[in-house]
Amino acid sequence: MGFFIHVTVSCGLMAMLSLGLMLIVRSGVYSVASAGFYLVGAYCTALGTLKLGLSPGFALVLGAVLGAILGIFCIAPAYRVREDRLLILTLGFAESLRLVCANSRSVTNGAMGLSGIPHFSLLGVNIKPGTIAFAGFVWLIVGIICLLLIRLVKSPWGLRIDAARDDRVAATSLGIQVARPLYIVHAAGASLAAVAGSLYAHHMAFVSPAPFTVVLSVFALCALLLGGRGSVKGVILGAILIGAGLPLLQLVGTPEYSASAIRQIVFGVALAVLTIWLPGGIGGIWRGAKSDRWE
Amino acid sequence: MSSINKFTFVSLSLVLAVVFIFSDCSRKSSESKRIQVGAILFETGEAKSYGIKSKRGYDLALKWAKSRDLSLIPDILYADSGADESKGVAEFKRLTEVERIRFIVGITGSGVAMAICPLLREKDVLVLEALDSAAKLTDCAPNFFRIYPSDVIQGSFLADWALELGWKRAGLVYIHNAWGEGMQEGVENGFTSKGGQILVKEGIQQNLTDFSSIIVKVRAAELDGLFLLIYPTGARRWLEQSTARGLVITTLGGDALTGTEVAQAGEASNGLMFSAPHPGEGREYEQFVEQYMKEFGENPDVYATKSYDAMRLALVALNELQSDKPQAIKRFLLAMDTFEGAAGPIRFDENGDLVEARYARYIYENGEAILVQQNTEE
Amino acid sequence: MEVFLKSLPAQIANGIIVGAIYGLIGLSMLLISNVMKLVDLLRGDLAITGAYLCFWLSALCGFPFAVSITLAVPLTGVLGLVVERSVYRPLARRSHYAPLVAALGLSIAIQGALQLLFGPEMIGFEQTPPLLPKVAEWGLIRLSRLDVILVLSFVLLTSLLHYFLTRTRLGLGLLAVADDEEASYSCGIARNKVYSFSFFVASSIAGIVGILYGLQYGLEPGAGFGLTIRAFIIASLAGSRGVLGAAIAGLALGVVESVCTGLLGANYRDSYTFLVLLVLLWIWPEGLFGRIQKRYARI
Amino acid sequence: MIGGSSRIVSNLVQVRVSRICKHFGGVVALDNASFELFAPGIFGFVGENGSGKTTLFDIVCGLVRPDSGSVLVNKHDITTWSATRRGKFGLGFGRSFQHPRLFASMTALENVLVGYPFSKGTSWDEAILGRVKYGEQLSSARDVARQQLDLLGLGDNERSYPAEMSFGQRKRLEIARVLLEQPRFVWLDEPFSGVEQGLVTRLAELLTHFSESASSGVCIIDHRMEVVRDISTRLFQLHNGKIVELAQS
Repeated sequence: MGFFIHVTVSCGLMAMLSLGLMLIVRSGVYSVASAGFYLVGAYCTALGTLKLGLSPGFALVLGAVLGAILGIFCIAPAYRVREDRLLILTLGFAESLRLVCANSRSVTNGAMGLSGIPHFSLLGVNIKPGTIAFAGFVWLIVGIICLLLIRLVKSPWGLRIDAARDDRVAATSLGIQVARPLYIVHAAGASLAAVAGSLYAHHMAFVSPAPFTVVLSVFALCALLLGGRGSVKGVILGAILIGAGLPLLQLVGTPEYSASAIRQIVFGVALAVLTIWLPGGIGGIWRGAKSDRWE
Repeated sequence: MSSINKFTFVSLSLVLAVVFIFSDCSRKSSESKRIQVGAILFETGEAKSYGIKSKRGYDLALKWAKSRDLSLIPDILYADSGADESKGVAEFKRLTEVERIRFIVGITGSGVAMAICPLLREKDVLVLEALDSAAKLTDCAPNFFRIYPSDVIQGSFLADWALELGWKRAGLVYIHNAWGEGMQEGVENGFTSKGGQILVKEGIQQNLTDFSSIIVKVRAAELDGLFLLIYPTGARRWLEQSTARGLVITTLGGDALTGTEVAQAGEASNGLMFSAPHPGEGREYEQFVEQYMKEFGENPDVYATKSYDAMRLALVALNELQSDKPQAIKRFLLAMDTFEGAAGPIRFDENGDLVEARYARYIYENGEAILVQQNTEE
Repeated sequence: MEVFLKSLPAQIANGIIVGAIYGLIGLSMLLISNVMKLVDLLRGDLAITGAYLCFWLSALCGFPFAVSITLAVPLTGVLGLVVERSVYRPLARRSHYAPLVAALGLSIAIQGALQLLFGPEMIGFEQTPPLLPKVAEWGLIRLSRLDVILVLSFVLLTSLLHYFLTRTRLGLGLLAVADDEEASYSCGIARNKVYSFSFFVASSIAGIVGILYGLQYGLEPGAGFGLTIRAFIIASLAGSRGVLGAAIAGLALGVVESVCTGLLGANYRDSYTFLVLLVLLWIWPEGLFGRIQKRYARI
Repeated sequence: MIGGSSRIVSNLVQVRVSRICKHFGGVVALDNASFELFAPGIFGFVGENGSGKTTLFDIVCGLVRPDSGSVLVNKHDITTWSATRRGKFGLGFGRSFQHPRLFASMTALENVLVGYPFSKGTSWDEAILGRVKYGEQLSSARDVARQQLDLLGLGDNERSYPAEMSFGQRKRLEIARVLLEQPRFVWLDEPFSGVEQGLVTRLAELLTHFSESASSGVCIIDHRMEVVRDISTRLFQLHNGKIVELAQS
């Protein structure tokens, strides 16, 4: 059962990452910095609980705040730089965060990592990782994020963010603020990633810089695009597909390297075929969308 | 929202859920049939050759068991961590919780093992590790045993060797992972505390392919020698690129240089020296070498030997106890007399580390690692 | 510091050699990102596949090395063409980022396939060792035959491509599509033909890069990702249409990596690039050789 | 910030542009341009291509910074104000563009809706946490937007996306977005181009009506004198960056 809980939690964390990214992408900026903020959350929790003795809940909030601040830093060049170049800068930002963690060995213990992170507890209730309660908690947070996100998207503020994304000049001429919402959205997306990272740290009880590479960010972005960037339901399904795909394929066949190669091929081709089949992403299935429109 | 699509979706997810639950239950029911042991190796990623070596060792150990007519010969369930910690943890959970395995022989990679330690403390699973050397694994968990000596010993062993060679000014290139950083600390402490100087110290990321700027740096610093504490694939690149960039320097490496990739560098590897646990001697070892030679057409390296030992020890324990109860095996391992392994005697201290660890010096000649001189250390 | 100054010329030379590979893969990416306006995550994997093809032909099928190269390069081009036809063309119309997922999927699949066919270990060309002896040596700078071949092919390919894009009809058509797709359509330039053609050329170049990379550093199934990232950085820096921009950006990237590693150490090697990129883009938002086209660029 | 400017908005009647100069590279776009407008009224700006009309509007709306000179409203200097502060939800300037700038991912109705001055849920905290139900607010806003579309003859295009509409329709859609809920000054860049002849008169009438009912200033650029002359109360001509007021006959 524990393995399936593990997979469920991984999917939940991936969902959080891609929902955060969904918010960011909605503002028109594509970012591959998720792994960086994920790392910030994870290390905040690890260092906060182990070295500073903070309570897990407080460390999580601290991580979210720090993530938000770094998120604003990350997006600072947005107005100087064209969007595809911004992509590469966000990549660099995340990678640099990882290198900082990997190289400050006196604090973060380097590649050896920090282990023995305590169980997550909230308001005195101890939520043990590896239990259904923990998976439920993760998905509860995902659910709350979804509700907030839907509410946000439907609000006038969301409408104006969409406008600013589509045409910055026209939006400005109407008196819509363009810069501040971008920062807010990015801060929110980054702190969501940080929250996910913090839960990851509790889930694994061990943190090292190794898993927070670009590949993770790219996977999160792909979960978003696969799900359809405008649809919350779709994004969650996309995250489940990406998060559970490879681990569940592990259940089939032997782990010979040929088998793991075949698994990679199956997973990769499935991804490619799905994108071609579903023009509007998974979320587009409901709308019968013929292209990747925003909802 | 078209109703057909909704229907498709709901039914699909139902089917998936059923498969989910079914696969879980079906495994549960087949539990008691045969004892299985798990192994989490490197099949992909950096240092893939370790996985191949380990499997060869395991295979030979199973053959040995069959030739001895041991009654209990388990299936080995392999898992691949690809040197990736989160993947390693997922695989550990899969092995222990889906496959219901209670005895794992081999979790390759100190980093992976470190990530699994917190889980191990809470689980009734026994791990007998063959290849991990990180010093911190000593206090990993009470149910973690390893037959590979800790880095601390190897670091000072390498440093002493360097001083013996007359090095005063040395360079150090290490890889940023649990093994590399542990070795770097050991070697640096050992070397500088005895009067040596580390003038160039470079930590590299695992995916680095272009070493030329570090090579030039080492060349410019005019060093007596260089510690090369990186993984085999990187080491092969390092050797080839040093040839191209004209770096000639006495080089001492860690046990990772045992990997076959290094020998593939051909001439460039000639003269490269490294330390690794002693390969063993005596009858057990000779028999093993002979078998290995017959089977795979080459001499076994330390990884194959250690893996062979680990699996053989596991087989002995299983047959002695006729069960895979972790606590029983733990008691057995702690209480047993010295076990004569191919790579030397095995006896555990209370931390599950080897009581006695022997390192040896090797040098590459004509693409083959040759034992230089024996050296015993406690 | 003294050591650094002494080794500086050699670090720059190293940078140029690495930069030659970066520049070429950047060129390959630039052709595609300009013409099709998409982020191609497959560039590096295609390059590596090309190199594996060459390895397969020469080491396993026994063709002479020169023949293997001449076969492998256009084969890689054809492979790129297949990818373009089957995946990118149907997806590129949707949005810039739609092909990203498919490309990631294909990238994973290609890595799996390479691992299946050639094993997970690093593979070295047997042609490498004879190319390693030195050609020239000044102080710490030491050039092997391979280095010379690398830099020469970089210069040759860059100038060929530059000539092709600015002097030939097909090349100009390609630039036209890159500049303004709809306008070029009305001028009678067949868009699809240009797509296929640019993909073929770009992938062939990628094939060459892969072979050079394989000769210099050896091959692994997963080696493509690093190349893709580099290619992406260079294409971002190069501005809207510059072949020369890409070439210079590639060299600059190589030199920055080498010199910074020499000066500050390898710990933050990947960050140097991004820092430099950030500074450069801050100064020249449109890349090294771009022009500001928008009226309201700063809003 | 916007709260501060809304005081001015309530009685914004005067816009004064004084001695604006603007160069693009070596090209002089505006050379010492000055004029003064009082709402309500319709003000025409004519001149051949490249005479600096669009640049003038861009400067007034804050999209382009002038080299020298100042823009004043009700004697307040707003030269350094951002375009956002001057916009419809701020100071009350509306602006349409020569090439319509519409929100490509939205339907016609949503495009107009963006121009609706929502009272609640326009800041992020209110949008997420505030006790606001968007349903009612949105549905009433939608009704207003629909009426506006009908007014401009776009009632049937409610659900179409900008890419599916003709140039003239897009032009009108943009005007619909600008005129929604009475901005104080409207700057329309060639509103009649691409609009069918029959509709031009209707549109002109609509603008006149708007100007009177909302007592707003409507400024119109066109390069055809005859179109603007009939409806405008004052007429300016631009030539090589210089601005001259033409006497109305």
